[in-house]
Parts: sequence; C-alpha cells; structure tokens
Amino acid sequence: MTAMQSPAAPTAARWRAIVTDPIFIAAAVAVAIVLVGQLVSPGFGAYSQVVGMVRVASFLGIMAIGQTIVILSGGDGIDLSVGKTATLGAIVAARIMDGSDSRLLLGILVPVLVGAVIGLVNGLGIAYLRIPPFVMTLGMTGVVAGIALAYTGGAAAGRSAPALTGLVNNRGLFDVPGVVYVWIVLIVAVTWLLRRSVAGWNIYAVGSNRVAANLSGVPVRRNVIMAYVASSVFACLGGILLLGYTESVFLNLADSYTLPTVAAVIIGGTLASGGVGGYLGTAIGALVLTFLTSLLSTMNMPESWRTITSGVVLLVLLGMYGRQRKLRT
Amino acid sequence: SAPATSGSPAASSGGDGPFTIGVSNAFVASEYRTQMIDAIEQTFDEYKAEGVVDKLVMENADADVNGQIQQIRNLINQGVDAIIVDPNSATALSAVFDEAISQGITVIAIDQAVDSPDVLNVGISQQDLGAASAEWFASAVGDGASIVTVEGAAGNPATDARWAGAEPVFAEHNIEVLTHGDGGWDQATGQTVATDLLATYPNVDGIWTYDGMAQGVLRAVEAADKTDSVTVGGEARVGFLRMWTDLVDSGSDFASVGVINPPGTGATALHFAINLLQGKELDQSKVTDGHSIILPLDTPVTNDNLADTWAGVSDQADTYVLDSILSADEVAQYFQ
Amino acid sequence: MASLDITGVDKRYGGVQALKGASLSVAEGEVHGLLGPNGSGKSTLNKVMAGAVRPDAATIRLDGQDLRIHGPQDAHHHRIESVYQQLSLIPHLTVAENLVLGTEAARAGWLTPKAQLVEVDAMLERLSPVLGGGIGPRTRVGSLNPGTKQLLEFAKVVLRRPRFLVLDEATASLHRDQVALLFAMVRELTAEGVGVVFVSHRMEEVLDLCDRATIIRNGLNVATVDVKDTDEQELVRLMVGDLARAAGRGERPAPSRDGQPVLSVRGLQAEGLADVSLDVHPGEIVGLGGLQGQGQSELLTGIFGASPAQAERIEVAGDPVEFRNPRSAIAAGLALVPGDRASEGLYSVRSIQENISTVTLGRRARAGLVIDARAEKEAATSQVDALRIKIGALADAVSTLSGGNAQKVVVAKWLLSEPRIVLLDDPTKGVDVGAKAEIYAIIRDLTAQGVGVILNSSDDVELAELADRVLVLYEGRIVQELEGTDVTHDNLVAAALRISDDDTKES
Amino acid sequence: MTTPPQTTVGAIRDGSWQRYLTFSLSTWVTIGLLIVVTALNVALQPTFFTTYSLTSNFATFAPLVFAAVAQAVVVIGGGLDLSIGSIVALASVVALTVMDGEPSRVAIGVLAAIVTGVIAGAINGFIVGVIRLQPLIATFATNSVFAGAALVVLPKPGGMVPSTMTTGYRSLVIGIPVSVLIVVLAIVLYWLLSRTRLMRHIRAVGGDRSAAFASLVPVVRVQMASYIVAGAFAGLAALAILANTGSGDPFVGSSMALDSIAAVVLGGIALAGGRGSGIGAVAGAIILAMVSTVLSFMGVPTTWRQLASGVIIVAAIALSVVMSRKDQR
Ligand SMILES: Nc1ncnc2c1ncn2[C@@H]1O[C@H](COP(=O)(O)OP(=O)(O)OP(=O)(O)O)[C@@H](O)[C@H]1O
Ligand SMILES: Nc1ncnc2c1ncn2[C@@H]1O[C@H](COP(=O)(O)OP(=O)(O)OP(=O)(O)O)[C@@H](O)[C@H]1O
Ligand SMILES: [Mg+2]
Ligand SMILES: [Mg+2]
Repeated sequence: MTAMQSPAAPTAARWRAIVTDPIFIAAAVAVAIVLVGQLVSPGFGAYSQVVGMVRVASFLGIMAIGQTIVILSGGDGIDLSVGKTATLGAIVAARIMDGSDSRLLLGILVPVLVGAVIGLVNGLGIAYLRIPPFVMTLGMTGVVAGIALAYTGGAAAGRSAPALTGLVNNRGLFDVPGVVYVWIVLIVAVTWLLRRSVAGWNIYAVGSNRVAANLSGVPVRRNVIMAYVASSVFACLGGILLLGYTESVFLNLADSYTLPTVAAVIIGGTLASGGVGGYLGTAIGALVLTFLTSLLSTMNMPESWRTITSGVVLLVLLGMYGRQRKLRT
Repeated sequence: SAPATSGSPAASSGGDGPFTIGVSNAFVASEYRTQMIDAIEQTFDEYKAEGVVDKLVMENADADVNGQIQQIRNLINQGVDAIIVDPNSATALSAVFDEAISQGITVIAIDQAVDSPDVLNVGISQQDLGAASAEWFASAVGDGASIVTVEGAAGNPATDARWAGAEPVFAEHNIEVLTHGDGGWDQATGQTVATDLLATYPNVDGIWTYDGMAQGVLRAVEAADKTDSVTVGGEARVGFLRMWTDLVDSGSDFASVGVINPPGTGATALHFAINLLQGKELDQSKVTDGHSIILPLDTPVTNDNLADTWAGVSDQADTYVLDSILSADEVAQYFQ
Repeated sequence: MASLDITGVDKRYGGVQALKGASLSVAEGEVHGLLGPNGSGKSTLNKVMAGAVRPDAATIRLDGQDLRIHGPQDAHHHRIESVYQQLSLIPHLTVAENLVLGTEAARAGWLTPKAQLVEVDAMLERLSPVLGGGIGPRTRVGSLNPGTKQLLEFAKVVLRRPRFLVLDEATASLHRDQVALLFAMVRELTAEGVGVVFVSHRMEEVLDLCDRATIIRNGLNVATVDVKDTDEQELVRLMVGDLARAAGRGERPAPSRDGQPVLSVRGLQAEGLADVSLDVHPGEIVGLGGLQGQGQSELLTGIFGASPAQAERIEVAGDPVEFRNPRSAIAAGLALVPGDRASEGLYSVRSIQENISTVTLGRRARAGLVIDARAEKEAATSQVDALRIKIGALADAVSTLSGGNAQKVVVAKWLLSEPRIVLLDDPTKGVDVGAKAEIYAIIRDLTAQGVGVILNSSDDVELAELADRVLVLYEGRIVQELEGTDVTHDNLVAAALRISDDDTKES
Repeated sequence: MTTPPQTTVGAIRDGSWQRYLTFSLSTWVTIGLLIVVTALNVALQPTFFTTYSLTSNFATFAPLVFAAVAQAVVVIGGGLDLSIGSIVALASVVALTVMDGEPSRVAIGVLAAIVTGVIAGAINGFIVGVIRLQPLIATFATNSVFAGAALVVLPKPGGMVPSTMTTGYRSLVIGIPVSVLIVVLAIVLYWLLSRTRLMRHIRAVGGDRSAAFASLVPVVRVQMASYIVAGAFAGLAALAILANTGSGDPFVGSSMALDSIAAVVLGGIALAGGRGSGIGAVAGAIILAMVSTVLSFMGVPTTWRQLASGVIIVAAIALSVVMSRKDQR
C-alpha cells in the first residue's frame, strides 16, 4: 500500500525521523562537545586537536566493531573480553615486530590469528554449551589475562614496527594520520557489509529471533560463533593500532577499553537486545566518548568530579533515546 | 619462631632458620612489579644456597584491599616467618598486619609506606622523588614559567606524595601550574591527556610528569613538534631513555630528568627481613618516624650521564626500570 | 442494571490508527461477543479496558460513573479482569504462584499463602478433567503445553472474582473438552451477574456462547447485534464486508496416490513421538488430528530437522535424506510454517521485506554474498501482492502488522522458496475468516502445483475442509487414519473423543 | 462460585519439610563445587578448622557474600548491577566519615552505610525502572557517578574504623567466629526476603516483565525495589569491608561487580532472570574466594596462577550453566 502515502506529510515526518534518530543525536552531541570545549578551553576545537581526538577514537572505534556485531547478533550478546584480548594482541604483536618493519605483516597476522582462536572459544562456549555471553566472556577475560601473564612472564617486551608507529602518529593527507583513514575505510566496509551482504542480514536475523532464523535455514550457531570471532579479531586489530600509538607495550595496555566499547555501541543506537542498529552509530558513539573524556581532561576539575560528570553525561545521552519499551503503550 | 614482644617494628627474637618468607603483591599487570618480584626471587635463591631460608611463598595476583587481606591471611596460614608486602593501601591492611605480628611474623612494607607502627617500611621517599624531579624541572623551565602536569591517579598515595614533594618547589620558583592532568600511571592515557592539554594550553613551558606516562607525554610533545620549547619531566625507564637518546642523537637540545624508583627495593627488603629474623636490632638513628627506613635516591639520569646510562641498559625491554639493590653488607649498616 | 460502557476510544500506533471512536457496552450477566477481522482493534480495545494500553481518548463508565484506568491495577480495583490474547504466565513460577500473582495474601509484606491455596486447589480440581495429568499447584508453568497454559490464565482471572471479565481469544489453543468446560464456567459466572466480553474467530463458539455481539472493523464500530437473531453468514458479512468469501470445501480433484510419494517417513522417534511412519503424495494434503499436544508439532519439527529426532528412513521423492537441521530440510524442498508465529516465525523488529527474504536470500544475491536491493524488493512485492498482505511499507517493522497479515508474511517467505513439501502447524490460529479463506486458497494452489502438504490444525472444521486424509495422533502414535469422505467434522470429533474415553482418567 | 470440595491436592502443602530436601540439579552442582573446594582447602591447609583460619577465611568472604546476595536480587529481577562495587565503596567511606573512629557512633555508621546503599540503589532503580535504561549500560554509568562520589567523600585512603568494629569482627560468640555468623546472617536475611511478596514479585518481573505487568505486578515499583534491596545489601558489604580493613578506601570493591556476577552464576542463578536463589549466590561467592586460596596453597607458579584460576572458573561456570539448563526441562 505504498501508494497510499500522502505526498505532503513526509517532509515533516522525515525530519522528525531524522532528528529522533540516535545516530543524529549522537553526532549532534559530538559536535556540541567540541563547540562547548572550544568555548571552555579555547584550542579544543582546533583542527589539529579534533583530528588528534578522532585518531584516539579510532582505537575504541575499531575495537567496537566486533562488539557491535556481537550485540547485534542478540541472545544477550556482549563481549567483555575485548579489552584484555586487545592487550594480548598488542603484546604478541610487539614481541614479533620488535621494532622492525620487516616483521610488520607477521606481527599483524599472528595476533589476529590468536584473536580468532580466543573468539572461537568464546563462540563455541556460547553457541554450543549455551553459556550466557556475559559470563563466558567475563571468564575468558581471566583466561586471556592469564595467557598474557604466562606468555610474558610478567614483563611485556618488544616494540612496534616503525611503519605502524608512523601510520598512527605521523600526519598524512590533510594532516590526518593514516590510522584515521584506516578507520574510515572500516566504517564504510562494515556498514556496507551489515546492510548489503547476506552475512550481514543473517546477523540481523539471528539477532532478532534465533528460533525463527533457525527455522528459516539461517545457520544460527555459525553466525554466533563468527560474531565472537570477529569481535576478538577486531579487538586484536585495535590493540595493534594502540601499540602503534604507544610504540612500546605493557601488560594492561587496552584493558580499560571493554566497557567503553559497549557504551559506544549503545550510544550509537544499537538495541542492547540485538537485531537493530549498525556500525555507523557505534563509530559516532566512539567519537562522543573520546571527545567527552578529552574535554573533561582539559578542564581544571578534580578527578572525582570528572568521573561523576562522565557518568551523568552518559545517562543523559542514553535517556534521550536509549530507553526501553514502555509497559503501558 | 617465637611470638614477638611489642615495641620496635617487626622485632623477632632471633630464630636460627631456615626461614620461610612470604610475599604479597596484589597488582600483577605491571612490569615494575614483575621486576620487583624477580629481584626478590634472585636474592632469595642466594640465601637459600646458604641455607638461611628454605621456602618462598608467593601471593601474587590482582586483588583489591580485601583480596590482599586474604593474601596475607593465606601467608599467615602457611606459617611464614616474614612477609614482604607491596601494599595496596597505607591504612587498610593495618588490622591484618596486627594479626600477622601477633603471631610473631615480621612484616616489611615496600614501594608504598604503611601507617602500622609495627611494620617496617623500606623504600625511597616518594615525596623526595617528587621534590628531586621538580627541582630539576624548575631549573629547566625557569622561574615564573607556566606548566601543566600529568600525574598518576587521584587519591593514589604515591601520586599525592610526589605532588607533596613537588608543590613547594614549584611555589618557591613562582611556577604556575595551569592544570593537573590524570594520566592513570599509564603511557597511552598519558599520551592522550598530554595531547589534549597541549591543544588547550598551547603556550605551556613544560609538562611535569613521571613513570610510564613520561614516554606518552614525550610522544605527544614530539607529535606537536614542541620538543625544543616544552620541557618534559622524565623517567628512568628504557622506553623513555630510548626516545630521549634518539632526540639527543638527532641534534635536538632536548633535556629531561629520570629519578630512579628502584623495583629492587623488594630484594633490599629481603635483606632487612633476614637480619630481623636473625634477631639483629636496627640502628635507631637510621630509622625515620619509628618504623621507616628511607633509602637514599640514586643519582638521577640527566643529559650529563644519559649516554653512559643508556649504554648499560639499551638491550633491556622498554618497560625495564633502572634499578638498584642494596647488598647484604650495605643493609647490615642499618643494624647495630 | 449495571454495565461497563466504553465509548469514543481512539488509539494510534505510529502510522496505524488502531481505534477510531470505537465503543463497547457490556451489561452484567451477559456474554458480549467482540468480533472483527485481524487487526480490527479488538485486542487494543480490550487492553484499554484492562489498563494495559493508554488510549489517545476514551470514556469509560462503570454503573454510569466515569472511570480512569491508568494501569492493570486500576482495572483490578474496579474488578475488571482480562485474559489477554498474549499469555501472561511467568514460566519459572509454579502454577499456584501464577494463579495468585499480583493478588498474593500477605501480612506486612510477608506471604500468608494458606487460605489462598485452598482456593487454588479448588480451582485446579475443577479444571482437572481437562487439564492433563500430573499438574498440581507446585508444577512449574514453563513446561506446560499452550492449551493448559491458556486454561490456567483463565483460572487466574476467575480467581480474582471479576465483575467484568474480558476473554481475548481465550479459546484459541483449547481443545473441544476444554472449551466446553470454559463455557460452563463462564455461564456460571454470568448467572452470578458477571459481564463477559468474548473474543474469538470461531463463529460456532460465538453463536454458542454469546448473547450479543459488537462487530468492529478498522477500529470502527460496524454493528451490535443480538446473536439469537442472527446467523453465521450475517456475522461474517458484517466482519469482512463485501470481501466475504465462503471458506467452503474447494473444488479440488482427489490427488492420485499411486506414484512416488513426495515425502516418505519411516520410524520417526523423538521426545513425545513413538515410531511414526507416513507418506505424502504430490498434491495431497495430509491432516494431523487428535487432541492437541499429542505429538503433532513434534512430528512436524522432527521431520524438518528442527528438533532432535531419529528416523529409520526419510525419503524425498524417492531419494533418502537425513535432516540434521532445518537448513538441510529446506535444501531438499521442505518448508515449515511454525505454530507460534511471533516466537518462531518472525523477526518482529525487522522489516517486512527482510522477513519475506530470509529463506531465499542467498538465491537472489550476487555470487550468493551481495544483496541485490532491486531483486529483494521485487521478490517481496510480488508476494505481498499475491497474498494480498495489508502493509504500510515494505520497510516497516513486521511488528506493525495484525495477526493475520503477519501470518501471511510467514507463508510468503516460504512460497518464495518454491517448496515441494509444506509442513503447516496450525496456520490459521488466530486468523480471521477473510484471511483464513485466503490462506486456504493458497494451500490449494500449492497442491495444484503438485506440492505435498502436512497440515496440523487445532480446528476440526479446518481439517474437514482441507485434508484429503487425516492421521489421528495419540500420545505420539498414529492411532487412526480417516480418508476421503470419512474426513468429516463428526468423525474427527469421534476419533478424538473415543481415544479420550480410552484414557484411564476418571471423569 | 460454589464452595469447592476439599481436595487431595491440598494435602501436599507449602511448608511441608520435604520441600527443603528437593534440590534442583544446579543446586547440586553448586553444593558439589562447594564441597570440592572446601575439601581441597582442608587437604592443602591443615589449619583450616582452627579458629584463626575460620575467622580469617570468613572475614574475607563476607564482603563478597553480601555483594553476591545484592547482585542475586537484581539478577533474579531481570536486571544487572555493575555499580555494586562503587556502591560498596561509597557506603563504606560515608560510614567511615560518619563514625570518625568513635566507638560510640558505630550504630549511626551502620545506619549510614545502609542508607547510602539504599539511596544509591534507588537511583539505579529509578534509572532502570522509571527512565527505562538498559541495566548493563545504566549501571555502568552510575558506577562512575558513585565512584566519583566516593572520591569526593574521601579523596584518599585513610581514616580509622572504630576499634570495636574491627575487634568485634575478629572475635568469637559462644565459640563461633563472628565472621561466620555474619555470613550466616546473609543467608538468613535472604531467606526472610524470599518469604515476602516483594521477592515473589521480583521473580515474576525477572521471569517475564510484560506478563508480570499484565498480572497486576507493579513492575516499575518492583524493579526499583530490587535495586534498593541490593543497595541495602551492598551497604552491609561495605560494613564488612570496613570491619575487615579497619580503614577507609574510596577504591575498595573495584572488582566486586564482576566477581559478584560470577558468584551469582556459580550459585545457579540464570542471568536471564526469574530463577535461582540468593543462597546459591552465597555459595558461589565462597567458591570463588576459595578457588584462589586453593591455587595459592597448591603452589602453582605465579605466572600461571591467573591462567589456572581463569580456566577453573570458566569450567565451573560452564558446569553450573549446563546443569541449570537441564533443570528447565
Ligand atoms: N504495540 C503495537 N504497536 C504498533 N501497532 C500495533 C500495536 N498493537 C497493535 N497494533 C496495530 O493496531 C491494530 C489493531 O491491533 P489489534 O491487536 O487490536 O487487532 P485485533 O483485532 O486484536 O486482531 P487479531 O484478531 O489479529 O488479534 C493492528 O493494525 C495492529 O497492527
Ligand atoms: N480510563 C480512561 N477513561 C477515560 N479516558 C481515558 C482513560 N484512560 C485514558 N483516557 C484518555 O487518554 C488520555 C490520556 O490518558 P491518561 O490520563 O492515562 O494520561 P497520562 O496520565 O498521561 O498517562 P499515564 O498515566 O500513563 O502517564 C486522556 O486525555 C483521556 O482522554
Ligand atoms: Mg487480538
Ligand atoms: Mg497518568
């Protein structure tokens, strides 16, 4: 009955739909933070500073790719092991590269494989033993931390390849570091894959109703496992880029990224219960979180109040659109 | 060993061993702590060869204070004679220390001083470290300069102590501190925070920082192309020394300082523990506030001795911290 | 005489105007039918009375007094109680805990269950002849079958001693015996002066139980009639208007059963199923009859590879196959329209188009990987047109559709896969007469193309109308087979009842 | 309706003692795990049953035990509380400040801890129940707020707990360690709670929120109440920590949120909500605490210990989850 749509109404309705879209709100908030930042501490809105923040956001953003897929895949999906997996990825990469460009490729490949194995274990436990993702990945955090400790003997060694450091730290075209371009390519690719590939639609199908997906011939378990594999792989990739940022590695390099990846996904408008959302929103969510942290760190404010403020801002942001269905509709 | 009489810290009435030593460390995801533990193990092995000690019990896992209390109780339950502890809190372990001491166990705190009067603190003074670093920094930026800081973490005792040492120095030199950044003792965070601060305070004369953050801050300053105009407080750690050396080698007149916070204190503390277990009495003139041994700071790394220092450690991992351990003989000097 | 009058009810859901000034007036002591096609707004109207939906406008009067109902508790306060179309039992609580939920006796917050348990016991005793064995106050509700759950839902509400009682498709999952008991209890209630609103798509139930009936269509009142002055044709005409199409036995030649069966199952074993064998020939509709919950659904999901089952042999058009999962069954040309469309058939938050695409997505994709947006849209549109699915836009979430239209979406996604064998599990449950006729027509179309169909239905009339053969199941076994002209409503009832007489349960 | 005939169904009635002996499968798993770790502990630690050992072991269990019961109430109600740890920290520093080391003010301190927990719980409950934010992300945000607030109240570790509390916590009452009695108190409190209408409603809401709403359960109030009750238990956990440490620390309890969730799962409580008992969570907390003790007494090399404990916990959780699923059939 598409024909029945009246031609006059849409513009207003379309605007409403856009303005209430989480992605739009999140993007508006990101811009607002930069503007407020520029007012409060001049220089915060400068081109190079914004580029710098986008660069820092790219680590969170890339680690959150897998988190997006995992949450989209439903079944209370969440990956609490991303932070620790990213750290392990960086540790392995640093040990292999050890400051030499000739081992760059190997230094990327091996950690990514390690990530795939971690994701596979997560996925198998969740898909076959049906352990709730929250506890499975929480438990794996301990295991991965243990592996990192055993592997390093308690002291991480090695350094990133200069080419990697250059990619992250040197400014390229338009004074923008290469890592930001890598992220942009990933944003386009992941968004496109989710919306326009059979694999992407299957993730949405699995995320919105697993029983129905199974009965429609969508391989549910395979999709769930792949989601967790993707999560760990992108976590490792993020960890490797973070290694490029710091050049040397340490045992808790990326640990604190876990919950921010979840927050980025939710701020980006992906439904926590799965089946609805996408990566573009997550990427903007990562920008919002990074801009906010940066703004707070430049303000002369005790750490206690910074912590409180970031919590309150997150709540306000989610209150604008992250609300769940009302019981009395 | 027999129960302790009260009085001076950690007095044990002279057993003959071999002794069992317990170690409690509640933060493992740290290269600094690993280096500390390794040094303890090495020194322990030397004593073991001499038959002075027989067993080393390690409680080494990430834990909060409550977890560390459990670690110490585990050590008590395993019948150790002495506990060397890197405490998570200056005060919150007091009650469990009392439990240990009342069972005749010698307790020594390293890296971070505790309040319990019966526990012997062994280590450098974090406040002195802060002051030493600030002295060099103040002279580098000059009187009346404006700076920002990237420090450890709010509410963290070492952060507070270092600032307590630095603050009067900066005040004396009329140096204005525009804001305090929170670097979370973490290189990546330090780098990000320094980048943010450089954007909003583009005219600062220096960034005072220390520990792992220093390398991150220097990277941020380098990225902003300001190594010649912004002074960076440094750290005696291989990663930082490498960047520093590279800068100097490339002809920059970049200058910095690395005050040494030696992880080897743990091994030094083991010497103290053995002496106490063997019933030796501390020379009270070398004890501060009744229960603390304050080890002298080593000569800091500056541009003057950078090349020599670097030559000695250049093949270590980036996270390696410049170290020093007192020998058994040196420690004996602290006893009557 | 006391009455509950609700007038001028408006309710809009996004782009859908569910109710436009609808009204309903129930007198005490009467059973008032509320009829209308799927999506006409019956449930919405009921939920407004129950406090579960916030209307855009409404006037509610009880005994002439204006009433505001802000939530289910307000309704309960005025002793207006509802059985929702969607079951509202808590799976992990016990039968007794569910029956008193929300009305637990307590002193200063501490539960005092003694007295209430006596009432619960009495209610369970009353229901016991049709409840199924082994169900006591401490049975957990989660594992019970839909019919039992629906009865418990009814019992829960009756225990609250309503003055006005709303029953929204409360008989949809019930078997004949259960319906009879429910009717008897409703009549007792009305004799005591309770006013009852009764919603059902089964005309014979309405004609049997109701005194008056209000018919709504597209959220508007069409008529209120005295049921004794009217007949089924009239009610259907009021409900579906000129679109009315009698759902009679279509002219369909009896399929030949000489050739190769399109599906042949030998010795299928599964939980709730013992050694079932059957053949389906091209163009044949094989019905599954008997009391509900005797293994019919398990048989369908077992064949489809959707639940753990072992078979000695399954052949599709003579080729031996093994279905370990639905994917392999689909590849062999099977399709399953599951019994519970909301939880098993649809991705409610996703678009209509994606729901229709899901089974055959890979076929239209470039290289099996990249979605061709045009092809997707064309495929979905073709099905929407062919099945006359009433939608806003293809991109709307499927949750915006009414029950019947949602069911058609489930059918549509399977038609795209051009199946050889279609397994239908109660495909018209909760579907209105108009849509029902359309679904029947679709099934007949399929058989005309040589598709074999297995049809499980809780509705004997439906089996009588559609099936060429009916296999009657009891406790997971095929105990009887009715064929050709023997497939009549009466024979089906008899088959089911004779079996239930064999049951050792005391009556 | 006519008076019902007396029935046989009524003969087996609530309150009959047999009921307490019929455990579900997952309860047996929890009990089995508890027995195994206790046996290992006893075997490896010959002093286990000495008064000091019992006192000290239970003294360290108690805080996590209360936090686990708190988490259990929320999880059974279909929620999740990532802020438990910082509620504990906040309640402890508030109580510490209120008591100011005065033995005469212990009672006010106890009250202050519980009230603080209740207020924090009410904030969580309001955000999850009334504003309807997704619990995981909402309590992640409030976690920042409470953690910051704790830092505001007590900017750095310090302060003295009245000696009556610390010594009382380590003493014996009629030969039984007080710390053991306190763990028993947690069990008794939960048992009392489970007899209330509120807890029945919490289970109903956790089982199916909209069904509970339709069944006259005041869902929003119940959700709020579940967080408030959890807050009160967190307040008790704070008191146990104060008594155990004898001093204040704004960072205490940082690992408690995730540990309490692991404890809840080990205790056979489904994260999906509606099922399980807080008493299982008590057992789960004790199991978790004892695993680390066992590993230390076994002398596992420290670099491998974290890996070993991670693997053991994942395995135990898997066992517990798989068995509790079998229950459902
Ligand atoms: N929560 C909702 N959100 C959006 N639309 C809704 C919602 N609930 C109902 N609708 C729409 O409102 C209309 C009326 O639905 P309602 O459930 O009242 O119909 P009904 O008469 O009970 O149908 P059925 O016989 O299929 O149960 C339908 O178009 C339906 O799609
Ligand atoms: N029980 C009722 N009786 C009459 N009119 C009603 C009733 N419920 C809702 N309405 C109509 O719907 C409109 C809004 O209803 P209501 O009073 O429930 O709003 P509200 O208080 O904002 O809702 P809520 O209590 O859910 O916050 C009113 O203007 C009224 O016309
Ligand atoms: Mg309806
Ligand atoms: Mg209102």
